[in-house]
Amino acid sequence: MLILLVAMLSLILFTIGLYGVMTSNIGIKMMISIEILLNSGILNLVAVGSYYYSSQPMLMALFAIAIGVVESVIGMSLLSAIYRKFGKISISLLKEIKW
Amino acid sequence: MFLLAIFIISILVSIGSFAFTSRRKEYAIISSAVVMVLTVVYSLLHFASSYSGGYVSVSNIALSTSTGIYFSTAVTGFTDWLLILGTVIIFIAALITKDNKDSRTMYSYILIAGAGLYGILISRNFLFFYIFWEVVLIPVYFMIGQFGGKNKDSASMKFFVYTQFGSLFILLAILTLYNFYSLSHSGVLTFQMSALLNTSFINTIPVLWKDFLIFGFLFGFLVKMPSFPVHSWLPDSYESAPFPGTVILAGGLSVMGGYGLFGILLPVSGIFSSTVLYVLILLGIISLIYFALTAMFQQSLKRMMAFASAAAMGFVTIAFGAGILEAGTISASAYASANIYNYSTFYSGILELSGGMFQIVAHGLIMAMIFATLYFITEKTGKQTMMNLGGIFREAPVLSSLFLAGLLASLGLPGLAGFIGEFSIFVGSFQAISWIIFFLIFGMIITASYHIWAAQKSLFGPYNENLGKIGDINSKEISILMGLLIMIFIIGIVPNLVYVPLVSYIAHLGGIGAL
Amino acid sequence: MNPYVFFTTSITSGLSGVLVHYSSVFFLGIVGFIILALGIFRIDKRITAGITFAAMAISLPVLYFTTSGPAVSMFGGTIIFNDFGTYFAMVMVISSMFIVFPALQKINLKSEVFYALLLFITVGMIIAAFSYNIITIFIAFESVSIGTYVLASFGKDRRTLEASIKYFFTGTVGTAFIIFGASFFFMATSTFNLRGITTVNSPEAFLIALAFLIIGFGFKMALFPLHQWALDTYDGTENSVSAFLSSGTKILAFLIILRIFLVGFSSDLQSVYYFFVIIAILTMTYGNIAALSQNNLKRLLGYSSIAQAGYLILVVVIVAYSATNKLGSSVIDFAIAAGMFYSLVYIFMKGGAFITMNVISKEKIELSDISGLAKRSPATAVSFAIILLALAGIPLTGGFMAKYYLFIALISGQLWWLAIIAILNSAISVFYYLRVIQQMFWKEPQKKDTFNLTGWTKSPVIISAIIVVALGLAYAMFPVLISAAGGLFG
Amino acid sequence: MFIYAWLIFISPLVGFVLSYLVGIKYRNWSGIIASTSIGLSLLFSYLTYLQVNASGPIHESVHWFYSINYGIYVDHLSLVMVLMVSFVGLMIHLYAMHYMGKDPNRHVYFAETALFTAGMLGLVISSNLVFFFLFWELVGLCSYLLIGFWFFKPNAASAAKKAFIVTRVGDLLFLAGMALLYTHLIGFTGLNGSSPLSIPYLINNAGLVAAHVGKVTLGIVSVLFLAAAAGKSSQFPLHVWIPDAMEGPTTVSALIHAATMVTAGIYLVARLFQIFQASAPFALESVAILGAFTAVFAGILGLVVNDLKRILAYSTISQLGYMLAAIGLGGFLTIGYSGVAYGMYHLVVHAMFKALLFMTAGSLLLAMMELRDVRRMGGLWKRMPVTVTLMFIGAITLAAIPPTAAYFSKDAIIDAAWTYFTGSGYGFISFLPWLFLVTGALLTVLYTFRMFFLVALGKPRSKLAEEAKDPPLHVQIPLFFLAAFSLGFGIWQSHFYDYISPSTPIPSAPIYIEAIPWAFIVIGVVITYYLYGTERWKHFHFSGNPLYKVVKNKFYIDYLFTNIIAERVILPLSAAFSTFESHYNTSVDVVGHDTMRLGTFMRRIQDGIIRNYFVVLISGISIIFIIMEILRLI
Repeated sequence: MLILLVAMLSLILFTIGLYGVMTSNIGIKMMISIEILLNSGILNLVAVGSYYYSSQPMLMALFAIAIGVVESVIGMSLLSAIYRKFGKISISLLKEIKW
Repeated sequence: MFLLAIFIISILVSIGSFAFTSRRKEYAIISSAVVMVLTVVYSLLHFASSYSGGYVSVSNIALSTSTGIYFSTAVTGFTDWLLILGTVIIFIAALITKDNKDSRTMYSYILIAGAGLYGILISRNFLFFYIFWEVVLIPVYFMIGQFGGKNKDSASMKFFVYTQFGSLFILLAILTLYNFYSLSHSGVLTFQMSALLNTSFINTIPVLWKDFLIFGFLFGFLVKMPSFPVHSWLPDSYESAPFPGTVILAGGLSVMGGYGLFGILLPVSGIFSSTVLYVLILLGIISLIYFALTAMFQQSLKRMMAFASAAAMGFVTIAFGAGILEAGTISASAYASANIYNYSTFYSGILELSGGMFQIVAHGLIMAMIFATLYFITEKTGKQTMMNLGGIFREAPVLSSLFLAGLLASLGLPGLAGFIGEFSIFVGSFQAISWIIFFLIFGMIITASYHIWAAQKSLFGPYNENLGKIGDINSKEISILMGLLIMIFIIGIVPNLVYVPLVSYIAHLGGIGAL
Repeated sequence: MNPYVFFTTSITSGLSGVLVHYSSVFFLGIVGFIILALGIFRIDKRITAGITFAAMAISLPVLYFTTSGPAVSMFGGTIIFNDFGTYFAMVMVISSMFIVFPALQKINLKSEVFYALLLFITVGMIIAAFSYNIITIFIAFESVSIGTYVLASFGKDRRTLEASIKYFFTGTVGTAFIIFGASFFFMATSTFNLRGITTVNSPEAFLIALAFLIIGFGFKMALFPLHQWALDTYDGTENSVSAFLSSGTKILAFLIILRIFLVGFSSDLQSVYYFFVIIAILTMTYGNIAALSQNNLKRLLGYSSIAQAGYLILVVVIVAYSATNKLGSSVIDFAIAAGMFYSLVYIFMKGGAFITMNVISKEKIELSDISGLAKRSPATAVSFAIILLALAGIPLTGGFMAKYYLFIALISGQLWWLAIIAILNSAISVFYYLRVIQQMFWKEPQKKDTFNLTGWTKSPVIISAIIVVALGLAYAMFPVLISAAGGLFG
Repeated sequence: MFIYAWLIFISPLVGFVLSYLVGIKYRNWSGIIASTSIGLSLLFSYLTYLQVNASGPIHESVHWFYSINYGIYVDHLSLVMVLMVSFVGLMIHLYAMHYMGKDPNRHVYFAETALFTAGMLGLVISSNLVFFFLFWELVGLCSYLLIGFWFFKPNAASAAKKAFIVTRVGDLLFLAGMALLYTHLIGFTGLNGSSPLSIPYLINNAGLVAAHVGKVTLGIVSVLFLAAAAGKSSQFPLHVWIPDAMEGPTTVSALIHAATMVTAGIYLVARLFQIFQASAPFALESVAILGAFTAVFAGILGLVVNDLKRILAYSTISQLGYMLAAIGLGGFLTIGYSGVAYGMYHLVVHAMFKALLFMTAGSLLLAMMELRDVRRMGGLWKRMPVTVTLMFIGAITLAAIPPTAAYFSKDAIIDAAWTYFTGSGYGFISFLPWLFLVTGALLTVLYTFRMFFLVALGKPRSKLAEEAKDPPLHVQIPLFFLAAFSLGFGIWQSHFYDYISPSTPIPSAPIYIEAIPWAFIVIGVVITYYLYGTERWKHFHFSGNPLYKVVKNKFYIDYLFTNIIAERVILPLSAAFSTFESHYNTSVDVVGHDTMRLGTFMRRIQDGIIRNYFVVLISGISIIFIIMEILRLI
């Protein structure tokens, strides 16, 4: 029963994250939404693991956290590069490459 | 081995031509001449006497046994003639190439096309058959695109994509055969024609896929012929191709189509339902009349002759359909002891089938002749349309009379190569389906009239003075054309040279799978 | 099983073979660190490149001799060494070897970082090639992705930045999808071991996992709805990186998709089939049709690589279909072998095509920029033409043989209609490849041509063209692949 | 023993090559070479004549291709033809050396005429229908080339084209007939080893063939052959090409369009007479009716033309009609083969006097600078006495005034027609041939003497006519030969008949029937003299007369062929087809362009903004997911 609730919660989080990714224009906001996305997945993993009394999801969750950190670091550096170029971090500036 | 040697030589010379930076024309002419002569010698050895049908000089080189990829070659009396024709066409193409600085690659293209044609004709393994089938397209594409006339880009693109489209259907058909063979023979994988082209095996294929297979093959081959509904690449390619390219298009590609019909599909003629055959005959008739009427209206001689060649190939389609329709399934037993000298016993279908093959050979030669002559006319006058020519007989009598000879051969004048094939198809297809004769007569009348019309417009009448002073062709050029004319004439006067091998080929078709 | 047991068993069973089987991994990793260390001494980037290349070159035979042969299972089936994995590992190592020297052109600053990352990525690829557990696959995959984020951002101008940003965001979202999908996968099967699935508790969760994982892994292969980053990234990044992204990582994604969806979802191949058949058709058709009128050369290649991904993914379709309809293992093996062959040829075709862009020293490469190449350097033009014709599937090239085996697999998998669609697609695709060839061969060069024809730029093209042709004649290779193909299922 | 028959047509072939090659350097030699070669073939024909007299017909045949032989078959019929062709050919060549003496391209001319003679001789003695057809086409080709010999004249070029195409129609019908015959004969055990289309087989086993093929089918075959003959011998309605063919050199008209080639059709019918006879009666009836009708038809047309050569051309058509009629009628006489005898006799006689007429016309035209309008001539008898006298001999022979040779030949035909009428129960249909032929006789007299009087009598009506001179006498020697023959050949009538078919009766009719042609001759001469011997004709103006207009327009048959069929049917058809073709052709390109446009449209989702990429991603995957669910449900 609990598992479903947690799954619902993580799904809601996921949806929120997706919404943020789809709508936000500011780079930081996007990073945050992505973090939400990752965390919803991690939350779900933990829930599943505790439901099945299995350590594998926990393992994966740990790895996911680590990877998420690395990715956020890279993201930040990229955003700072944008900032250096344009003076503001607005993703919608980056639409030169298209069609 | 001899055959393989010739083939390898033709490949080597085609590759080596890239190495030659200077004097490529001599190189191309000599090498193509060598290949031609070797082929003729080969034919004299194997076919001049004691050819009793079937496949000769068979050789299999295993490349991957488990996936059934062999490089296996063999020729029949029919393919042998196509080989000779192909080499002659390549030789002529090399001869009539305008020699200037950037035309050096042209010779390489010509030679590559020749090697590819050779490969198509001698391969007895479907994989290599298809590979060479595609390989021929590329040099021709480059010829059109690089040296072509107006709107060469679109023409070359159209040519390649269109014909590629046809070839891919052949590929699908081949793969279908391959798959079903492995299904029915407990997973044996092979591309050998000798195994796959087997009527009884093909007839075991479920009907839908069998129809798909037949459609694929016919579609691919008719595109090359070209036959009526799938000819759209023809006019632009012929017109914008340089003359060597046109010669190869007219001679080589129709040879490919004809070989597809008579070399690949005839041995398994048992797979055709009469509906398919009637459709083929209908397409042939439509091609004949449609192209003839279209050609009549053309102003550019080159375009007109392009349609003329297509119309002539209509005869081949008719012959194929009518012959199989009449012969039913050609089996070894029916013709095992076919003796064409004994008129009292009647071998149904042989007449038009052999006539069709004869027509392929004759058509190739005649088209080479016509386009070579047109090349010289264009060289002299710089014009191709009939209204810009006119009365050039006064200035260049020899050239004009040779062009006239080509036209007469093309309209099927007796004594020249064109007649024998048309006569055989005319009489033979009449045996099969009587009503066909009305369309044939109509088509032939139209053909005659526009050929004569072209001659009158361009050669006779008052001389068009704004052409200025044009000289006649010199002795070298005369010798090229005369050589072709003499071949056409000899084949027309001594048709048995071609006829006997063809008839023996048909007569022993049952020997298929002997490989 | 509980963590303690898991670890003990894995270690005890593992240690014996670990050092042997992982020798190449360790080797490459160590070399990577050495290179990073060498970076301090400001050594010439050529030397760095040479070291990297040598290391990879050495690792190839090492890989072959240590990992091939009879299957060895480690860590309770988490890692399985067999010919199949070895083949793909080698293919991917080759793909990263392929860009080592071409990359020299543009990588001026921090070259050691570039090459070290390349090595680490290769390590990740090798690990992914052998792993049968979602966790390890995930880790390997992410290491590759993160490495490529950095590779993509090499170079200063804004196009590169934009490209890497797009790549990065799509990638991270993909990561999230993977994690989420993995959780549902576990929810459904209560294991992460792809071959250890006993029961499926909830098919719904299983389906959700399918969808999420397809998004997560498929975006790297640039399948249809997930492809958009790819075009911009290929267009924007530096040529050799685009070559790597479009060849190596694509093959990695292909391998992982084969693993997860054919092995992991073996109990629900029906839906896998439906999902991928739709995706495959859309991908092929979109890539080919959209490429027709494209005038930006790199983007044209990008579209064509999308189309190629569509062809590649047909393998999954065939296998899923024939497994559901019980067509026998010979068909499946043939299909997988076709996929293996295709991926090998594909690396050289697509990688070579992108690396050819190095001969044009320009950021935004238009179709007209390549005009007159045949006059400037015939050898390069001919080689590029061969590569393009191979992509179009014209005989005498490896591309033809690859497509050919693929079509055979399609037809022996009795997917006639799909075969016809694929055929029509490749007929269409001829058109835009020919456009490039026409530009090269019989269009006059522009006023100021931007060609940069040095040995460094020309030789990779020529080499890849030669390899492509050679692969077209390597008929004896395919049966070997067929025998190895069974290894996909461990 | 040595078969000279092969050499009959080989020696002119050699002459063809030699006269061209030599002529390139020495123009004047070419004529001599050509004439010599034909003289040789005359010699060989004579030798063959002796051989055949000694030991029956000669038949040699060799396998050619598939089931077709080639070879020679010489019997009395072909011998007569061969002798005639080589003799007349020789005469005309000799004269041509004078007539073409000034032409720059005369070597081409003589080469072509030699080739033509070779073709004609080969046609006559060939032993297989396909081989026959080869020569048949060869002579057609030569006629095409020679009509267009003065290629720079637009009329000549278009006339050549017309001749080729019209005869081509007949040739294809010939092919159709062969196909029909072949189809029914191949596999027939009665062939016992001979080719299905071998002429000697067909004519010797006609009954057998008829039994196997069926009389009606064989009749259809015969009618097809008749159509071929009509094409070659320019019978109605395929007669339209000969008058235009007069654009060629006059000697060509004499050789090809009067004496030899046009008789090839007649020869075909005569050659295969047994087949015609063995088949259903309508075959021979159609031959008779067609011939008789053409005789009248062409005669009527001949009345109104003013071109000297065209008058002769129409008379040729009409006389050829007589020959066909004779053969057709002969089939119903007591002894079947005699019709051929009548026909061939008239053929030979006609060849003589028509060649004579044409060559005298040639001399006139040399003097008149190719001005061919008879109304511009006149009074030439005083100025060119020899030529016009020769022409007078030709004219009276053409008009069949006794005792010229044509009187015997033509009178026999008319009487045969009467015998046919009486023999077959006085039916109206069987009356028609006689009616036509006898009317034709009247018309012949009318147009012949109209022409002759206009040319010979009265005052010169043009400057050229006043200064006209006779050609030197020695060039006219051949003409004297021909004139002698046309006058005196009548005495060999019965021998000739018997040589063709033994014991042929000379047909006779009651005296009041016999009298009718004589009466017509008298009437005709009187009328024409009254009108054209004087200046009276100038005061007549028929041009308003609708009947005259119809005739003047050749009964609108040329109009039908040229303006209706060719221009209103075929050309629009081909225009429509090529328009369709061009559209069909571009439609392919259009498809390509639309696909490209579709691609451009599809690339629109690639708008470069990451947010939207995610939208596409999520929505796309969801849609695919839904489709998948639907598929799973199905």
